[in-house]
Formats: sequence, C-alpha cells, structure tokens
Amino acid sequence: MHLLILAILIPFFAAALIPFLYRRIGKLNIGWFVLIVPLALFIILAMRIPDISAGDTIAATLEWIPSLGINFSIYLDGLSLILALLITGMGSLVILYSIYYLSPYDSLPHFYAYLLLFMGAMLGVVLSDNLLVLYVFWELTSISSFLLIAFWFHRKNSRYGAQKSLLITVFGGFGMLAGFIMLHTMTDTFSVREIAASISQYTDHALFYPAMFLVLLGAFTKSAQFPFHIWLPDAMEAPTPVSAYLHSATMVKAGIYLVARFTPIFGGTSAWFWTVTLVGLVTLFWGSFCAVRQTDLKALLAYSTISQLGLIMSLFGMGSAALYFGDGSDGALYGLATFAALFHLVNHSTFKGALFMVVGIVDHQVGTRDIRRLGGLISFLPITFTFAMIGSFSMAGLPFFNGFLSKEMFFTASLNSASLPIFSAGTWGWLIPVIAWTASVLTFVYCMIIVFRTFLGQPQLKKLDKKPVEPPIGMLISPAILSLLIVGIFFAPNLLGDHLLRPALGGVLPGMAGAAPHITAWHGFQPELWMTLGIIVIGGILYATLRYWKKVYSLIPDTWTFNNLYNRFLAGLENNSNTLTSFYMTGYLPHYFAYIFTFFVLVAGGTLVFTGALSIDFSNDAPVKPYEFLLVLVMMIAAVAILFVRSRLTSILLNGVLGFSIAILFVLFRAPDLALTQLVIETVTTVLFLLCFYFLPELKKDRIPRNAKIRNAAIAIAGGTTVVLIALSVHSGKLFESISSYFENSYELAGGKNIVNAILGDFRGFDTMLESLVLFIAGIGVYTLIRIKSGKEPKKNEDK
Amino acid sequence: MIQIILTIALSLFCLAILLALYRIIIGPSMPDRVVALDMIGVNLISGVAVFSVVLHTHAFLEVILIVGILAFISTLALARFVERGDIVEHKRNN
Amino acid sequence: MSIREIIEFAGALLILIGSVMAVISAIGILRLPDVYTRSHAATKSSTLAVLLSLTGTFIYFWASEDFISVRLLLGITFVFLTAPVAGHLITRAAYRSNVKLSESSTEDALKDVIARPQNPDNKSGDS
Amino acid sequence: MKINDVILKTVSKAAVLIIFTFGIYLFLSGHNEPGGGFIGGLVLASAFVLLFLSHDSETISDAIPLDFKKISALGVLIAFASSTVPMFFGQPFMSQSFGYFDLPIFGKTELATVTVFEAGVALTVIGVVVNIIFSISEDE
Amino acid sequence: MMNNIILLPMLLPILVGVVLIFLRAYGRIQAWFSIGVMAVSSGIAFYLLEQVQANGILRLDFGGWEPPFGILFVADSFSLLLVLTTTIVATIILLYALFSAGRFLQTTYFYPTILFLIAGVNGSFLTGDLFNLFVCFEVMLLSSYVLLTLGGNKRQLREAIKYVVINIVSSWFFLVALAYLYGAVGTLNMAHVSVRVAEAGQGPLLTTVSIIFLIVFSLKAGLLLYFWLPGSYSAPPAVTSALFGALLTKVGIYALFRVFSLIFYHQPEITHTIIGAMAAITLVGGSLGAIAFNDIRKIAAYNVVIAVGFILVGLAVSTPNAIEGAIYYLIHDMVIKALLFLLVGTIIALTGTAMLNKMSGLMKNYPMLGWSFFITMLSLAGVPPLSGFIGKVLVSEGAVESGAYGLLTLALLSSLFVLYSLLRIFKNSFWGETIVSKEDQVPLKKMLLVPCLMLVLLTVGLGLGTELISGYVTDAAETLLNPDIYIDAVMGGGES
Amino acid sequence: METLIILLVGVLTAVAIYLVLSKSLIRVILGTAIFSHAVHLLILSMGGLKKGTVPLLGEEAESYVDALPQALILTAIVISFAVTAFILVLAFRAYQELGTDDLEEMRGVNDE
Repeated sequence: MHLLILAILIPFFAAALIPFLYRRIGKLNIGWFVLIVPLALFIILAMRIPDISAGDTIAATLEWIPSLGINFSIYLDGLSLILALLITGMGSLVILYSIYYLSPYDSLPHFYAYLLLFMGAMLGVVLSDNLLVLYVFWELTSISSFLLIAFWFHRKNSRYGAQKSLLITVFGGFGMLAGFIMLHTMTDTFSVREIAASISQYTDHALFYPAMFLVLLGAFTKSAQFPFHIWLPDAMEAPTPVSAYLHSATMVKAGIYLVARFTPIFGGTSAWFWTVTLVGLVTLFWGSFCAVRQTDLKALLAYSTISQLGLIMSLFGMGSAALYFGDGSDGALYGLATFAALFHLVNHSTFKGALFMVVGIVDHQVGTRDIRRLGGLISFLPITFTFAMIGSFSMAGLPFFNGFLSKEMFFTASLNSASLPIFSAGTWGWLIPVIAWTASVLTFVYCMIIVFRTFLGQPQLKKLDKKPVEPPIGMLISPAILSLLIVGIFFAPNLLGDHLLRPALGGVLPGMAGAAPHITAWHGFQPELWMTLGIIVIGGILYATLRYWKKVYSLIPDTWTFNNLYNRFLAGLENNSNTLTSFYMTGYLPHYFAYIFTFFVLVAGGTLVFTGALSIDFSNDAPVKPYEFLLVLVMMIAAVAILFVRSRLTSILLNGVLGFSIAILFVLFRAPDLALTQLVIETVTTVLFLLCFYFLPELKKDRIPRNAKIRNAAIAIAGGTTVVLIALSVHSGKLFESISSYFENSYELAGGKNIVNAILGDFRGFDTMLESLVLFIAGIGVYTLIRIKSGKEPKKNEDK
Repeated sequence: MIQIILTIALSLFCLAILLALYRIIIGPSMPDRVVALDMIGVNLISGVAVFSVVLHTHAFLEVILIVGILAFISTLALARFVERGDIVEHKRNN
Repeated sequence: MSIREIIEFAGALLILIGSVMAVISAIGILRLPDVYTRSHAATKSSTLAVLLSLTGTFIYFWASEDFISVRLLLGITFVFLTAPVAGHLITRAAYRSNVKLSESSTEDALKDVIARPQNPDNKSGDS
Repeated sequence: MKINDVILKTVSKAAVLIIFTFGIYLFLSGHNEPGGGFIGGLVLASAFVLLFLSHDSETISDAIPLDFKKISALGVLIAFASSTVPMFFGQPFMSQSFGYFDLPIFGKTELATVTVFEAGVALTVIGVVVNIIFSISEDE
Repeated sequence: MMNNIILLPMLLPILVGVVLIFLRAYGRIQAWFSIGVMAVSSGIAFYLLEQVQANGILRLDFGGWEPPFGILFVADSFSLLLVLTTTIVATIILLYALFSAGRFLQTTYFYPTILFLIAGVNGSFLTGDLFNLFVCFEVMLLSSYVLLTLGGNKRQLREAIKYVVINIVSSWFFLVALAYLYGAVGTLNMAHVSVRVAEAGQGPLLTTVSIIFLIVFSLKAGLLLYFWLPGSYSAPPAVTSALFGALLTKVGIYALFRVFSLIFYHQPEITHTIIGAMAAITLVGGSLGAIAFNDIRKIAAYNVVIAVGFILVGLAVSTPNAIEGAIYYLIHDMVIKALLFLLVGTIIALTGTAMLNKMSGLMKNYPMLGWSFFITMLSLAGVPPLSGFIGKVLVSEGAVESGAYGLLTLALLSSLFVLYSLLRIFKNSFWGETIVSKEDQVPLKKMLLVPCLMLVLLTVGLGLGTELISGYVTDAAETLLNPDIYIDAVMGGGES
Repeated sequence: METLIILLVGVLTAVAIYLVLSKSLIRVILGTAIFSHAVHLLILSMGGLKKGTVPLLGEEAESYVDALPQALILTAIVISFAVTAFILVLAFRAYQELGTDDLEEMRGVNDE
C-alpha cells in the first residue's frame, strides 16, 4: 500500500485505537499520543515538498469498488500538498493547544477520536482523485464536524449548531453528489484528472452547467458562502481548538479547495467566473459587515472567517479567467488572482488560527468572550495580547504581516478583473474593486475591535469570573508558532511562494505554474497602496465613531435574516408537514379505501380509455338460458339489497343467498368441485359469522353525511364500471388460448380423471400445499387472538 | 320436448327462489327470513338435480346431497342464533 | 315412443310438477300471514316439491342410463330426515324470540307451557 | 333456560353419520370424481360443525379429546413431508406417482401417492375448522 | 435433481415451523431452532447464489411438470440476493427476539409464525408462477396478520383491522389482475406470460392489465398507496415491526421489479411514467410524514415509505445503472430497516415512551445504543461509505442518464429529510441532559445490542465491501434488463 | 352469458366497494366477502364459460371446460375463507377491547 494511502488511513486507525488506548494510559493526557499522528504525517508530507515543487505528482490507487470505477485513487500535486500540510500542521498545533485547553472532565477520547476522524477525512478530501471517494471523505468531514460541534451535547445551543451545520453541509453535499454524477454521466469516469483532461469535449453538453452549479453548491455550503454562511457562527459552540482547526483553518477550506480543484474543469467560462467571484465578494462584504456588530469574540471571528473565505473564493473566481486566455501574458495577469488566493489561503490559516487560540486563551483564563465585559487585559495577558495583535493586524492587511502581501495582491487582482475584456466585465467589473475595498475597510474595523476592545481600555474585573493570568506555557506554544509564521512569511514570502504556491498554481491553472509572480512587499505607489492607506484612514475613523453608526444594524429587521429564515423554514416544515400528513392520513379506513379505489378508477380506467383499449364484442358469448338469467337476477337483487338492510342477520342471510347462488352458477358452468367447495365454505362462513355475532353489536345506521354517501356511491359505481369495462375488453380481445388443454391428459399424466383435482393435487399441488398452510396459519391466528390476550399474560416491557 | 320441460322447470325453481328472496328482504321477523332461506336451499337441491338431467351428467349428484346437508346445518345455526344468540353452547345443559 | 322414453318423460313430468309445487310454496311463503303459517309452506310443500323433482331425476337416470344413484337416494333420505327438524327448530325459535302470531290466529296453545322471554330487545330479535 | 333438544340430537346423530360416510367417500373418490382432500376435509369438518351446533362444545371436547391445532399441524406436516419424499429419490419435490395393482379383493386398483398428500390436506382442513369454531365458542 | 435445493429456503422454515407447533412449551428451544433454520437457509441461499453465477439461472419444476404447466421456482441472482438478505436479516432479528422476548411471546406460536412469514417471503421471491406468487403472498400476509395481533393490545388490534382489510382488498385486486391476465393470455407462468405478451406486442389492453398489477403491488409495497403502513408498522413489538420493516414492503417491490421488467416492459412510456409519478409522490409524502410526528415509531415507519419511493425511482428510470442501484438499495434497506426498528423498539423499551419530547440524554447511559443509532441514521441517509451510498449513487446516475431531473431532485432531497427526521430522534433522545440518573436507568440487556451491532457491521460491511456483492448485483440487473435470459432458463426446454 | 356474468361481477364489486366505504366494521367485512364472490366469478368468466363439459374425464366428451380457472378459484375460495375467519375473530376481539365497531372511533391518530 502506498504511503500516502496509509497516510489517510492512519488517522482512522488511530481514532479506532483511542478507546482501547485510553484505558491503558492512566493519568497521562491522551492528547500526547494523538499528537504523534499529525506530526508524523506532516513530516511525511513535508518530505514531498522538493518533489512536488519540482513539478512532480504522486498517484496511487487502492481498489474499493473497481467494477464501478470507484477506487481510492490518491493524487498529490501542489494544490493537494499545500492543503495537506495545512491540515497536518494546523492539526499538530491544535492538538498541542487542546491538551492544555480541555478540562479533564471533558470526554477526551471522544474529542480526539473525532478530531482524528476529521483529520483523516480531510486528508482524504484533498488527496482523492476519485470523485466519489472525494465525496465520501467530504461527508465524513461534515459528520466529524457535526460531532465536534455537539461535543458538549447537553447544551441546547451545541445541538442546534450541530444540526444546522450538518443539514446545510449535507444538503450541499447531496447537490455536489448530483453534480459529480452528472460529470460521470458526461465523461464516464470518476477521476478528476481524466475529467479535466477531456472536459473540453463536453462544454456544450446539456449537463455541463447543471453539474457546475451543483458542484458549486457543495463548495459554497461547505465554505460558508453567502447565503449558506449561517451555520458557521453557530458552529462556534464547538470547543475553541475545534473552531480554530475545522471552522477556520481547514474544513471550511474544503469548499475552496473544491473550487480550486474544479477550476481546470469549469473555469474559463463566464458562468463560473461570475458565480464564484460574486458569491465570494458578497460573502466577503456581508461577513465583514456582520462581524463588526458582534459582541462575542468567537462569533466575531466566525463572521470574519466567513468574510475571509469569501475573499479567497472571489480570488479563485477571478483567477479562473486566466483559463480563458491560456498561458499567454493575459493569462498570467489573471492567474495572479489564483496565486493570491492560494497565498491568502495559507495566510488566513495562520492568522485566524492564532486569533482563535487567543480567544480560546481569553475564554479559558477569564471565563468570558463577551467584548462588553472585557477590556484592559493587556496588563494581565501581555503575551496573549502580542499574538492577538499580530493576528489582527495581519488580517487587517497591515504591513509587516503576511496578510498585507496577500491583501495587496487581492486588490491588484480585483483591479485587473474590473478591466477584464471578457465575460462582459466591462459593464459591472467596477463593482469588484469597490466591494473589495469596502469590505476591507470593515475588516479593518473589526480587527481593531478584537485587539483594542479586548486588551485596551479599562479592565472590568468585577464582571469577570476569574482573575486573569497568563495561561500555562503549553497553551502559548501554538499561537506563538503561528505568530512567528505570520511575521516570517512577510519577510520571506518567496520561500513559500516558490516551493508551495507555485506548484499549487499549476494544480489550479494547469500549465501556468510559471505565471507565479515573485512576491514583493513594495510595488511603488500603485493604486493598491492607496487603497490600503484609505482603508487605514477610513477604517480608523469608522472604528472611532462606531458608537454612532452602529444603529445601522438595527435597520435590518431580525425577521429577515437568513438565520431566522432557516429557523422558520424548519419550524414551518414541521408544522405544515404535520398538518398535511394528518390531513390525509386520517386513520379512518373508509378514507383510505376511497383513495385506493379512486386511484384505481382514475389510473386503470384512465389507461383503458385513453390508450384505446376499450373494445366490446358480444360475439364470443355463450347463450343465456332463462333460468340463468333469473339466477343472475336473484344475485343482483340480493347484492343490492345488502346495502339497504339494517340488520346484520339479514345481511348475512343475503350473503348466504349470494354464496349459494354462486355455487349454483358453478354448477351451471360445469364446475362440480367448485360448487361443493363453495357450498361448504359458505356454510361454515355463515356459521362463523353467527358465532362472532354473538360477541358483536347490532348494525347501526350508517350515520354518514349525505354528500359522503353520494361520493361513496359514485366511487362504488365507477369502480364496478371499471372492472366491467376491463373485463369486457379482455373477453372481447382474447389473445391466446389457455394452456389448459394440456391438463386434459390428466389420466395418462397424473392418473386422475378429475382434471380439476389433478391440477390441485399434482400439476399445481404446490398451491394446494401452501393453501393448506394459509388455512393453518389462520387457525393459529384465531387461536392466538382469542386465547392470548395482553391482560392475561404477564406484561413485559417489550410489547408496548 | 323433455329439454323444454326441464328448462321450464328450472326457470320455475329460480322463480321460486326469487320469491323467497323477496321474503328474505322484507322480513319482517328473523324466523321469516330463515324459513325463506331454508326454502331457497330446498329449491336449489331440486335445481341441481334437474340441471344434471339437462346435462346428462352424474357429476353434480354429490352437490345435491351437500346442499341438503348444508341447508340443514345453516338453518339449524340460524335457528339457534335467533333463539339464543349463542349458537354453540359452552356448557352442557343436561 | 319406447318405454324408456315414456319413463324418461314421466320423470320429466314429475320434475315439472315439483317445480310448480315449488312456485306454489314460494307464493305461500309470500302470502301467508305469519311465520308459523309460512313455515308450513316452506317445510311441507317445499319438501314435497323436492321429493318430486329428486324422484323425477332418479327415474330419469334410471330409465335413460340404467343408473341407480345411491347419492340421490341418500339425498332424498337426508332431506326427509332433516326438513321437518329444521322447520321445527325455526318455529320454535320464532316462538321463543317473541315473534307475534298472526291476528287471525285463534289460539296460542303453548302460551302456558313455554315461558316466552319478556325481554323485547333480545339479542337475536333483530328485524 | 333448558331447551329440550331430543329430536335435534337424535336426528343430527343420524345426519352426522351420513355426513361422515359421505365425507370419506368424497375424499376417496376425488381422483376421478368430484371430491378430493379439500372437499372431503371440509365435509368432515361440517359434520363436526353439526355436532357442535346440536350438542355443546364441552360435550364434544370430552367425547373427542384431541387437540385440533395439533391435528391441523400434523396435516400440514404430512402434506409437506410426503412431498419431500421424492427428493430423496432424485425426483423433483412434489413428484407424485401412481400405479395400478391387482389386489385380491378389489381387482385392478389404482394406488397413488397423491392420496397421502390429500390426506394431509384433509386433516389440516378438519383441524383448522374445528379449532376455529372451538376457540370461538370457548371464549368467555 | 440437485435443484430441489432451491426449495429449501422456503420449505425448511415451514417444516420447522410446523414442528415447533408441537414444542409450544419450550420457548428457548423454539428460538434456537428458528435461528438455526434461518442460518442454514442463508447458507443455502449463498450456495445457490454461487451456483447461479457458475451455471446460470436454476429452476425447479414441482412434480416434474414442464413449464408452463406446472408450478416452478426460478432462482436468479435477483431472487437469491433477496432471499439471502432476508434469511440473514431474519436470523439476526430472531437473535434479538431470543434475547428480548419473555415467555409470553415465546409460547404463543410467535416463532412458527415468523418462520411462516419468512417462508412466504422467500417463496414470493423464488416462484416463477403468478398465481403461486399470490399464494405465497397470502402465506406471508396471514403470518403478518397473526404477528401483528399477537399480544392483542388495543393499538395493535385497531391497526390490525385496517391493515388486514386493506390487504384483503389488495389481494382482491391481485386476483382481478390475474383473472384479466389469464383471460387475455391464457397462462400463468411468468416466463410464458412474458413470451405471450411479447408476441402480442403488449397492446393497450395488456397495458391496462399491467396497471392493475401495478396497483396490487403498490399496495403491498407501499408505493403511493401506503396508508396502511405507518399505523401497522408502529403498532407491534420491536421484533415484529423489524421484520415488517425489513421484509414486507420488499416483497411488493420485488414483484414490481419482476413484473415490470420481465413481463410488461414494452410500454415504459405509460407504465414506467406512472411508476415514476407514484414514486415521486411517495417520496414527498414519506418525507413530509417522517418529520411530521413526534412518535419515533411513526418516524421510522415513514422512513420505510421514503425508501420505497427511492427504490422505485430506479424502476421508473430503468437504466442499467438505476436497476443496479435499486438492487443495492433494496438489500441495504432490508438490513437498515431491521436495524432501525430494532433500535427504535429498544429505545421505547428503555424509556417507556415513544414520544420524542419525553426523552433525553440517552447517550450518557447507553453509549453503544447511541452510536448504533448514529450509524443507522447516516446509513439511512445514504452517507458514505455505508451501505446506502452506492445504491443512491447509482439510482441517481440512472435518473441523470434518462433525464429524470425531477426524480433526481426528489430522491436526493428525500435523503435530506431522512437525515433530518432521524436527526431529530438522535438530537432529542440521545443528546441533551440525561434526565435519568445512573441508578434509575432501565438496565439494557447487553445481549440485545449484539444483534444490533451485527446489523451495524452488516451495513458498514456492505458499504465498504460493495465489491464483494457487485458481481451478483450486476448479474441480477442484467437478468432483469434482459428478460430473454430468464425466459430461456424457464422455457428453453431440457432439464436443468 | 359472459357479458351477463361480467355485469353481475360489476354489480357485486360496486356493492362491495360501497360496503367497505362504510364505517361499520361488520359492513366492511361483508364487503370483503362479496369482493371474493365477485372475483371468483370473474376468474371463471375470464376462462370462458360453457365451452365444453364437466372436466371429468369419465364424462368422455369432445371438449371440457377450462379446468385451470376452476382449480385457481378453489384455491382462492379456501384462502378467502381463511382470511374471513381471521378478520371476523379480529373484529370481535377488537370490539371486546375497544368497545366499538365504528371505524370512525378507531382512527387513533392522536394517541401516544
């Protein structure tokens, strides 16, 4: 088995081992053992960097369902590698952090098992080449996220958040699955690479655009893009390490990864460009806009994550234009956006991870994350403050932090896109930089809030649960590493760019790895610089005047938020489905029969009439004798009379008359055996009826409304008519002679002169045998019904 | 000739059944109806017998006896029901 | 016409008479005033009718095919054995379940012998 | 309330006898004439019905101390087991065979395995019908 | 006559069942006998499945009468896969019964009736004769009536009446359909009917007749006409409802597949369109029903409805992928519905209520149960890599191929509803504050979890090990799509 | 003759449908009994009526009526008997437990 496949599987095995391991190790924190896994994987993956940056790719396959073309095909290229490193790297840091963060009262084995499950699933997502396997891991990430959000499942909010995230991401997942299936239908392969290679033949296929939008649906829900972003803030009910890991650094990037991965397939089209870009920009703006008003630090970070994800998404959208141009200089120009996207992807993980950890520390040390209760913590948590500042400033796009670099590139890309000569960008293109800039101003504002509202100002110790002190050193290691990275990347961006981003770019825009720019912090007085300066100035003003313009938020009615929409949708769904289901599932048998027979009349009768099957022909009829006519008359009268009698005994008598008359009809139609059986059965049935009547009440007048009676009569007559018409048509249009002439040799074949009996006992003896079994079961049933009553035997809890 | 007679006879039996059916439907009392049913049974016996003559077959002779037996049993059961409601007694009463 | 045919014809005639009897008794069951009298029509004349037709059938088969049907004889016996009992049971049931005698009846001979249940909503007394 | 049933009981004894004979006749003649296992069984069962009607369930259960559930089970078992026999002789399930034998008294007689099968069916029918009626009438 | 063995999955349960009648007093012995015979039957079914792969379709002519004159059993991969699943699932359910049922059920002909039910189910899968199918249905139905009423509490009796009467009417429809079919083509052997229908070219009249068959089997399968289902599946004890949920509707589905792929496949633009519409409405109705109630038994029952709709999407679409997917899903559904109902029954037994809003926090006290339920939930929603996944993918693919986007959307959305409906159970009953303290909790018999875990393993195994059965499923789908294979095996002279 | 019988079947069916649509359980059961009468006649008439003599080879006729439907009906009769017996007992047990034979009162949708 290839090492990479093993790399995916190791976390799963480790997760399975945890329950056993946990019992053995006694007091030692299980996290230390778990930490080994991502560290080892990180090292394994890191060792591939030289190969990958040299342009190599690695592929391996483990068979799952080869007959359907579904296999664990692993494909490692630059794009996968960068995410795989993020997953394992962040994973190591988060696990290290969580060892100190979680309380020993929490169920650690569960936590780490879920975390490992997630890690394996996420690695699977980024390494799979097979669409369906990718989907498998995709859903696994949703599930592990679900479990982690609900880690403290006794809290109502946790359950709520978990359900929301699962419903939304799985909904998107199903859409994505449909998209994948469409891709498979078009191209007849599940391999992403093969699809990408052959997609040019299918761009005119009717399924091309549906598939694109469905895949995007999956990506958008997972990456919390507008309007599916609503699950992410509620996902913050998860323990903070989880938020840092899944809900900012890795899992939410899966959607972005998907967009990147599918850019070679769908990119280069106008629909892809605009959808991805616009959804990204809207998310960017909306996320930052909402973030400003938050009072819970984690919620603020959640919205900021949404916003940043939107940013990356829009960059991938803009970058996809490069595919339209191919590898010319124009291509390189727009490919820059993609490069920026990849760059920001990494940067975001570093600074957002650090910020989450900081918030976790604050929460852990102080007991609250509410900005209104915080302030002035700088004197108690100076180290933490440093990390918070580094992270925030990076996110705000200030110089000396990696965020500045990618933000600048973002502006470049948006300006480039505004003047894009294709996709009718000329008309609406100006929107792109405008939205980008506005959102960035808001981003600046909330970044300032994080730092200054928490750490500066007057300490409000009375409002806090604990006296704040610096956390144990172990909790500071991870944010420290991340902060170092933030600064490190700013000063040596090309180390990252050349070794990781460039090959990744080749993964997103095939053949354009060479277009990767050399990252520089200083481009001269370009528009980008003015934009950044503008952000700082306007953002600073807005921050200072926040108190005054915050009223804007109250203008948005609560009832119209997407969150509210989601809640009302679910509640409405439950209520309405209850109303609707109770409306037709009345539990009232006659209703059900009315449905059934109406359906019969409509569908069977309808088919009969509309297909022109109706044909009636009397020539095939046997002649009618007067006494036969009289007998039939007797039966009809008896049958109709049953409807009108009020006494049950009379109806039984009439039923008996019917039964006896049918026996005589059997005689008339030369069926002695039938006549005999019918007679005896009829009598025994009558006796049974009488026996049971002793226990049953007298018939009451059917107190049903007049319209119901008319409706019933209509259904009855229509049903009878349908039966008659089909029977007449069948009789008139006999297609074949019966096989039964064969049975007329019964004497030679079965040694019996009674053909019917030979059929019953020999030719179709099996029917007879089973029929006796049926009779026997009925006998048992009658016995158990009468003799075994729930009251008489000791009740057991099972038969509720 | 014989066939015509037999057809007439059969029709008459059926007519008798029809008349008895009328009595079953109108009642008025339960025993009236039982009496009528009993009569239908008896007429059926005759009918089957005549019909076997019509068809020249012995195949239905069993049916005659069976109808006789069963008409008796059902009349008995019905009479019991009218009389007591409970057609099979649980305990012996002598 | 051979003797055989004459006998066959006689059988058919018996059947015809039987059928006429059946109709007459059916008319009786319609026209007679109460259940007790109607049961006469049902048991007596009907039994006669069935006897006639069964005998006719028996004769017919005997004549035409030399076939002596034990089953027919058994049937005749059975009907004769059970028809009176059936009639008896019904009338008794009628009496016990409080079915009124016709207005034209002159005497209720059993009035003092059998205590008729006085409960009018007897379970079986449905009409 | 005591009901004098002498006539009924006497007549029904005779009737039951006739029905029994007739039932067995029907069962045996089913191969060539109308009848057979089902009908025979049903007619025999109706004899029991008559007994129940004319007497009472306690008398009958005392007179015939059989568990009719088990009789019907036995019937099913016979029907199924007899059909499996051919399987042991390499024949398909349910293969029936018949032959003609010269027996001392009866002359040329047909013997058929299907009779065993039909006997099973008949037993089932009797057992079930009697069991049902018995169960209901025993219910309080 | 090696082929006699085809009969055994039906014959053995019957024989043992009848023998158990005589062993009424010995509950344990009955249980072990039943489990044993089911295990043996599943072994036989597997052996037969292998035989079919090697030698083609097997058939057994009862009494040696050549088709179409006698009755016969035909074992193709489709039938045998279902028989195999049935027997395996039944074995496990019986194990649960062994551990759960007290003397009460054990001495009330409970086991024999279950065996008869399974015999009826297996017979329905195997028979090659339409009238015999009716009789096998009746064996199954009668047993289900008895099982449904066993114990006879009010709710059971009330629901049983509806169930029985509706089924009587559906059996009536079956006979009507048979009468018409016999009147039109004069034969009952499925293969022979197929030959004759093909010869006559399935005119409008035969299409009309096929619609009546559609109604019949829809009633049995719960396709659109599922009114009887939620009530009756939620009334009886866990073991019975598990059997019902796993097996009963599947027989109807099987019959639909058989009849509309073997016999009436000439006018799909009418028949299959109607099936598609019915499946669509079923999906909607089932989905809404599944989230409408707080009674977890009802939620489970409506999940059965959804699955029926989903599988029938496969038939409506009838591309090779779709049929294959439907077969996968059918097998999956038998396993998972058994599991679902067992778990629901266990939850009710533990909490003493079936209402969602009255339970909470079971996870703390019964973690294994909780995880089993969690996996069941995912598997039912078709989340990979569990057993529901591959069927869902293939059916969806079939829908895409034939352009049935409406059905595709409904099918996928219904999975979401499945997920949500079960999530409600999971969220409310397993999560949340534990309201019962450790001391007060009803002890859960450890052994009860064993059958549940076996089914969990099965659903995981079927998902991961899809390749193991894919050969059989492909063969089954191929036979369904090429009626000639079946017809040749039955009518193609010579003794097999 | 077939037409006549088919019409009879239609009448019986209509009556039976009307009966099962009523809310008294006894009527519903009666309806099911009539359903089975109707379908037996339908099967018989679909096989063709009176096209020959009694299917007993002892009769030595030219042709016999179609024996197969007769065998099928026989099976169907017995099965419907079994079912009728069961539902009857079920009905009275339900009456004992629930105290009603009114289907309206057997809805039971709002219970636990």
